[in-house]
Amino acid sequence: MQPLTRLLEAALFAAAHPLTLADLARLAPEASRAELVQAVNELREHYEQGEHGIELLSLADGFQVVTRPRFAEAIAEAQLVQRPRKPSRAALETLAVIAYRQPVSRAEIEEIRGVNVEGMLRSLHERGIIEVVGRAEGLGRPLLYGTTSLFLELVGLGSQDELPRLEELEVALRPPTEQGEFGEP
Amino acid sequence: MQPLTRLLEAALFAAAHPLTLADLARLAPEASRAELVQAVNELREHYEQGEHGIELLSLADGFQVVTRPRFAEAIAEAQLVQRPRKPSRAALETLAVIAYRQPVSRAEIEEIRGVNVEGMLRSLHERGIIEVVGRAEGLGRPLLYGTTSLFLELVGLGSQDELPRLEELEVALRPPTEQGEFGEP
Amino acid sequence: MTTVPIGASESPFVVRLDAFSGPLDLLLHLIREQEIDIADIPIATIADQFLEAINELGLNEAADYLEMAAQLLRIKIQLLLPRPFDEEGWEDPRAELVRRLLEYEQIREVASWLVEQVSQQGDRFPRGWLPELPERPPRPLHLTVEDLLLAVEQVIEAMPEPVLHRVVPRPLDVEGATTRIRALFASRDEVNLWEILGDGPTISDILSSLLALLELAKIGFLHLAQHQPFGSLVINRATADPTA
Repeated sequence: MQPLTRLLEAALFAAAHPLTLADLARLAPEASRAELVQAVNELREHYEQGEHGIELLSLADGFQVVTRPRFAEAIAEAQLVQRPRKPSRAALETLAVIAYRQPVSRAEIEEIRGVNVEGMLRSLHERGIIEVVGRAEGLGRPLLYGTTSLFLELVGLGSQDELPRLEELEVALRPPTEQGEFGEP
Repeated sequence: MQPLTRLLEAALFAAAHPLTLADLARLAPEASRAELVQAVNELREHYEQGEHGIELLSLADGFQVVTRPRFAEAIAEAQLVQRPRKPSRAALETLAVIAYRQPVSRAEIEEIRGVNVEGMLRSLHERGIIEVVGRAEGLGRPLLYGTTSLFLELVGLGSQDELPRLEELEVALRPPTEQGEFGEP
Repeated sequence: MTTVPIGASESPFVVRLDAFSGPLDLLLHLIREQEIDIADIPIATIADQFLEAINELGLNEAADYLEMAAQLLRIKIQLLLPRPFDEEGWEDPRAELVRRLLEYEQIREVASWLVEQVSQQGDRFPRGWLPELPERPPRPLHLTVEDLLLAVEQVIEAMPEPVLHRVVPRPLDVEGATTRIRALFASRDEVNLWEILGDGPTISDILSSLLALLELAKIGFLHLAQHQPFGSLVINRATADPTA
């Protein structure tokens, strides 16, 4: 590979978007348009002849190096593309409240965490980490949430009982006691 | 390139993060460990000999394809890549303590660094560079921290073992055990 | 504690704000810059220089630096105390500081190495753009028990004030006090204030009771009378009680 082709390969690989000829000209200002096109072709042929797992395409939005379609299935199968993500702090806090307080209503979670958790509950529910386990008595009969077996699987626990017992935390996470205890204002 | 190497290249391109041998085994379940290692080496050598703009790196207990450093400036100059923000010196000091002392509590880190690190730990944890690896015995059962594979990625190490050995440092730790060692004030 | 005159001496060192990652870093800088034997630190001099430096750097509001300053002064004083005749049992008050400095210096060196590593790694770009895949399942989650425990602590820390407060102090309970007063009058016609307040009343008990009394007097359930200034309050059941 000639030096320009190497630079081109690095740039195509690292760039956050497909590259146009104008992008390539900015990358190598001293190279002529013909030289750039030649380098693109050299790289394309290199990937063809060397029987690479990748190929260079020129599409409407520019040049891009992509994996060959025939490998797509195996890659998707192995779930390699997206790295596991840590749940956000807000998600973890909500999950912590549910894990230790279940069955628990949205109002209780919001009282403990002090923020609206509607969207968070929906997203945790969509991912199958929490589920609706019943309805509370009383006004509006609100839905009660609990954690699922997928949750246990994710945190590597065999059962809910294996969650570390945290007496002090359970006390602290107890929702404010029944109204009656405080009397009416 | 043999077919396994091609599949490997496609996967490394598609994942854009380090893939471990375990990941590769999921990708090609019929291949033996030795065959996988051989394919990794074939790809690495191909990038070396063909004088590519990219290279295969052993990183964070896995393998990743990255651009060669010598092209960094031209690519950044052409504004094709947004360079990541580098961690502060204070962050790297904290990470150094955690890397060598893990599992380590916040109090121990503060003792060694001489500064409060609460906010720092929170931010490193949120970015996934450190993780909670357990709890110490004793009062308050403080959380213990360790570094993650993202730390290895950040500092460009293949594994924890590649950290410099403390004996090799210029300032070898001389525990001032003998009091006689100290002169008069 | 700023006994060091600002800018009174020519500093043998050039210092920059934010150039130091902490008090140990600053202290090591002073020691290494002046090629001081770390095993024999002239604490009095170093303590003065340290104070001057944090003053000049505007670090004198940082707790970490003040703590170190206090420690240096403590060591300075300990060194001034007379020592026992035989020095056998004498412990150099600087020993612990020296141990920490050496340990920190090592970490500082590792950190420098990491700075270099990060910089090199920053020149290796990963693949920047991934074409959209046809269907993208939600990313797998990485979840640990420890993360969950940390989250529990964060929840407790961040619990909104009202929740914490409602558990501890009792709010005013006028209704309860009213019930109690009515009960006292069920069998008698006159009660004094202390009987209503009971043993060891809290501020909120007293306030609740007073509000209840005023409320009951207003609706004519009882009369309040004080026969002499500062005398005790006499509370009578009203003869004609409209609510009875």
